[in-house]
Amino acid sequence: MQVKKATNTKSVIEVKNLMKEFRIGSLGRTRVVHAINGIDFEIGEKEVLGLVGESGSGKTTVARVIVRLYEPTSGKILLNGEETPLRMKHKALVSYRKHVQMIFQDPFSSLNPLHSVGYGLTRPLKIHKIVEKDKIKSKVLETLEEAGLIPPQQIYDKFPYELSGGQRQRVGIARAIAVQPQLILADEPTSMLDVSIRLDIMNQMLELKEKEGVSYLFITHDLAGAHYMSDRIAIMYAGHLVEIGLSDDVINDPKHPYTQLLKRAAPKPESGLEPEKVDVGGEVPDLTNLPPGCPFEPRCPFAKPECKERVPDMVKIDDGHFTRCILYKNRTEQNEIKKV
Amino acid sequence: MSALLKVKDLNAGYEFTKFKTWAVRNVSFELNQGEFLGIAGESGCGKSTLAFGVIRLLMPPGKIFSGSIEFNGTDLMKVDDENLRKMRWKEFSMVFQASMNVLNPVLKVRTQIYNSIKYHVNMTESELEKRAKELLNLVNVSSKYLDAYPHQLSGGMKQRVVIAMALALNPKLIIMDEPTTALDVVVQRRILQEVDELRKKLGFAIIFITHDLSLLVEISDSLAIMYAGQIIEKAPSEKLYAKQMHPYTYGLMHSFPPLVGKRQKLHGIAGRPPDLSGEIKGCPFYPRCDKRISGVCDVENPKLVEIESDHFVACHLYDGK
Amino acid sequence: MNYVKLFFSNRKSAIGVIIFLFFVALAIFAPFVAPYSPNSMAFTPLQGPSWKHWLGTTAVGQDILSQVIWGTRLSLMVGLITGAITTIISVIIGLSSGYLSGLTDDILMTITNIFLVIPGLPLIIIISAFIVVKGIWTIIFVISLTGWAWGARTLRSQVLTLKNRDYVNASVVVGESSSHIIFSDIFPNMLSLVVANFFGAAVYAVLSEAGLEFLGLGDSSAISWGTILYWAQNNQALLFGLWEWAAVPGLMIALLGMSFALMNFAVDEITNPRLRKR
Amino acid sequence: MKYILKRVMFFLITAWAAVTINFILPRLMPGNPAEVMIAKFQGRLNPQAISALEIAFGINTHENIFLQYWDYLGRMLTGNFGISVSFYPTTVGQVLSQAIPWTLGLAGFSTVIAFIVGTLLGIRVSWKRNSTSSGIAVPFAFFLNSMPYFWFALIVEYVFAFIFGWFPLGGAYSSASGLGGLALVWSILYHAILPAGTIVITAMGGWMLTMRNNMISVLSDDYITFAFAQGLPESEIELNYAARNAILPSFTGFAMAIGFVISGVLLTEIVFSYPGVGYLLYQAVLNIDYPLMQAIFLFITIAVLIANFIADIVYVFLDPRARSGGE
Repeated sequence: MQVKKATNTKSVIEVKNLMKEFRIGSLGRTRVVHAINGIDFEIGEKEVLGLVGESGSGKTTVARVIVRLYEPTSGKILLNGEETPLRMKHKALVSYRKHVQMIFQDPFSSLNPLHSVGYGLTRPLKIHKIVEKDKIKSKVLETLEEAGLIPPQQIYDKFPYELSGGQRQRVGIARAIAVQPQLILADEPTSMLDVSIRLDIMNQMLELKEKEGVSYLFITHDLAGAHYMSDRIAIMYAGHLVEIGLSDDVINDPKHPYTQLLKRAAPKPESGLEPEKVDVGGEVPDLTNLPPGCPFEPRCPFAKPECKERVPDMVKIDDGHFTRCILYKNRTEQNEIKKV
Repeated sequence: MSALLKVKDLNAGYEFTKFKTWAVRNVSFELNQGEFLGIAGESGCGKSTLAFGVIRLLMPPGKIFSGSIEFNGTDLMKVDDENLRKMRWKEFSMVFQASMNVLNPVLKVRTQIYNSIKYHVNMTESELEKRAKELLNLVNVSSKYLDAYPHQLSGGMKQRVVIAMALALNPKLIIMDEPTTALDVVVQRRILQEVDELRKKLGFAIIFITHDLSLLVEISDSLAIMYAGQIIEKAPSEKLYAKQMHPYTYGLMHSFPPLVGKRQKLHGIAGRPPDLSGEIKGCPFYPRCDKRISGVCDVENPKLVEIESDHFVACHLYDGK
Repeated sequence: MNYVKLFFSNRKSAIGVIIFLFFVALAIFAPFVAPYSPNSMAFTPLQGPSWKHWLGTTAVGQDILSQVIWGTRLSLMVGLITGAITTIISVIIGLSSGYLSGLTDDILMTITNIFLVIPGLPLIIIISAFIVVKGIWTIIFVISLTGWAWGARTLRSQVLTLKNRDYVNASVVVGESSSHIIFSDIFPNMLSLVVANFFGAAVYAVLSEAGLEFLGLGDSSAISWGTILYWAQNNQALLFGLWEWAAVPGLMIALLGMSFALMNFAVDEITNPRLRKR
Repeated sequence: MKYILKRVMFFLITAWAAVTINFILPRLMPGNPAEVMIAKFQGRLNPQAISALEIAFGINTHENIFLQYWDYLGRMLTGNFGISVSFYPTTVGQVLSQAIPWTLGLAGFSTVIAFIVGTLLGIRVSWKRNSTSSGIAVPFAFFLNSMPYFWFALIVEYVFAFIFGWFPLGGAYSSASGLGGLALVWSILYHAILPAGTIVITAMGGWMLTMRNNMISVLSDDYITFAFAQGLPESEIELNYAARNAILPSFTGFAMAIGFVISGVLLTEIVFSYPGVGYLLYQAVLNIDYPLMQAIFLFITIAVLIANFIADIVYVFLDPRARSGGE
């Protein structure tokens, strides 16, 4: 079933049945890691899609495949409704990346220690020929200011080691918006930052969304952060998308047992100081050896024998709210019946 | 309840050939038997230094500069190396931040558990085995992993093994330094839940260190907030959650967007913490504080005082009270 | 960051640099420092140390002190040039193997590992035995040919770590070309390792050259510390009690080797925070 | 097991590469240097020996180079290394087989001792790294490590054999006739002390520095702090926690280190006229005896490969991660 967003804005990026496998090990002893196992979603204009999952769920791989740091194994990626080839040459990649940019998780390793801030921001403008040569510097300063780096003239000549974590991440943001892309993939952009400056970085990103009309794929392991940032939220588990829907729907009324578990485990002092009990044991399955059925089945309190057999289909719960769980299968049938 | 640990005016930090940092500055607090104390603060605030300092485990260049630490009636600063070694693990144990890497990669889990026991108490091989199985059982790890090497365990299991080791000699205090940050949310929650159950059963005290204030509010009895090497606020968790007196605590608490409820715009705290290698004049939070009183806060560093019952704050806003 | 200052703040590197500079000065000013011409055979042969000849004379009546001083030139040159050539080979192989990965990497690494395991000196001996034209450049060529493997391997693993740094990924996403990434993002960040490698290769070169000359596989008419030792051994200097003839040039080799080794270690220590002295 | 198999494959490839180098080198050089050798020994060799040499070095033959190579491989596999020109008419195999035991004994013994002593010193020096003795030991090790082996051998020989006369000047055993039994054993040991001591002392420095570096790296690992937190005795932490882990990287650099030691052994043998492979190599070089040189090169390579293989097995034994099939 096609997973459609609720609103009817034009979609910037759309992925269909996206898969990514990695081969690890050396000759004669290779194993296949199934990092992404067929996921579908789209992101509209000026929309933030929060992608939530634990480490090893494949969420980072999704961003890296979309920005083509990794070649997708199979599936489709559509930019502005047009299908892009799975393998691209350097020139095609450069023009693709004019539209799709990325913010990295670790602000300490995402800036070359030997390059000044100014140099790092000049490069994208030169490569993508955003402005004429004599206007590059003023454009860089403008971008720095937009990313909240004030005063930009001072920041321009600084080297990464002279900046705080928050400032570095703002440089990362400035680098991403410099080419005026349509979509920015933000891979846990605040998880390595101090708590007290995370919100300001998130606010900055939201502000830029309004101002520049950019869309985000906001990747995080923090449900509350995703809720704060996103219009819609998608939940990933072991390379599968298990639930997607409007943020409030997914948070307030989670359908998939895994989403429910995540919510129970997340700290939420606002709803009483006594933490909820988490009684689900086990850990994420080995991605080199995935079970044929639902990947959450071994841990799922509601598991049924048929869950072992095959990965369940996406089920529509509501407009724009889907989940990949057998518990809701009858509901679709009812929906379908209603439609008829 | 009597105090298990009394820390007074502790100053600790790191001594390099050319400079010194004071990561812990004049910290005093008490911990009761069986208490769960959370210490929250951001990176570089000195919380880990404090954790290592109070059990005298700071490795060079780390050093305690001054202060006193009284553990269960013993002055830890005066204990010699050999007696300190004997006290370790038996009286207090520790679960580390990077628990993924604290197990010796070349020794079996069995050997490592045995080692943590056999240098403190005399046990026969079969007693050791019985105890090791018991411990793994306590943290829900199958005893078949006794003969596994650390690299054969998942992150969550390694952490459980480390916790089992920390419980081995029934210590009176376990210090946990961000023990679950590298783990998944769900596994982390489950482990914390289990630790708390064990605490209630076995009666040890916990000092739990993390940057995740919203997690601490839920799990700890009392909470201390650290900033720039100092404890700037300390209170029972529910009191602190209901009312944050120090502007930094207020800002930190409101830096966590709530999970449920209406979405509204929140703000973090602008600026960055001061450099800990020098003298700080006045309140260390002064440059970032939106309630600062110039002429007062930039001149004198406020002391940690009890403003309401059990609620300690170091802030000039409450000077007259 | 001031590298010169950093270099002197580390005791090991400071000692290494001082010894090294001493030899450089000796090599440059050899004509002024040396009391006689190193080739002049004008003196009584096989003399012990005296005020006139501090280290005595050779079997054909040359002044040994003058030879040792002049010999600095050749030994130092072999060390530096061979170190440089070896490092260049290591860098080329290490960079391409690490960056290209896949089959190229497999092939290059197998060759590297083979060169690493085949013992160096016997290989050098057999190659130079087959080369008809003996001379300093032959020695430089042979040592460079056999000494690059270790460097290539360490540099490759460094490339592999750097390649996965996010700033390299960021450059890819920005749209940089491969050559720009290699020369602007990867290579400059591994310079310290390259420098350490250079010093390591220089030690290897100095010691190997001495060994080759000692075996008579070099040009025995050239004046280097190795050839002085060769002649000393051939004329059974020690049995004549002329121990200075052999002791001093050997000591020079050891000191030069040590200065390179110290600088190698120091660069490691300065750049690898785990080794930094606490 | 897979790991071991992979290593065996690699060593076979390396041995093949060494054989191939031997085949290619003379053919690569302008004018084929082997001709010089054959010309030089013309009068002393019989015609069959000359033609055998010509075949071995590809002189005066119109045979296809691949066929030559094929024959060559066959000869190497059957251990037919040809005839030594300097020890004519003895075969290279015979000459070599008399020298091999001496070198194996000397090199094997002194490598093991140097490794053990150097490693132990490295552990000690890093564990007590702020003590005065460590402060002296480290620069001293640097000096030892940068010394040319043969030079140190010369000095040692001069001082202990020539001046003090405590030890023999050279050779492997006393040439006094009728020596047998215990007396011969004693004589052999007595003659080996100086050369072995030289090698041990020079090689030790390198092992010590390697181990010291590894130790210092390991000492900042979390499991060391954790071991201290557990109140384990220092000796337990030093050996079972720090050293057990620190020794592992030594094995990855083993190939290069053993190469250095072997070079050292060869040169030391020359200085002490010790009748091993190194001394033989020296004579082969002096007499431009290419067949002998090539065989020695091959022998040393294979000996080093075997040493490396042993190191690999020990490594697998010491590191559980390698056992369960990592890299």
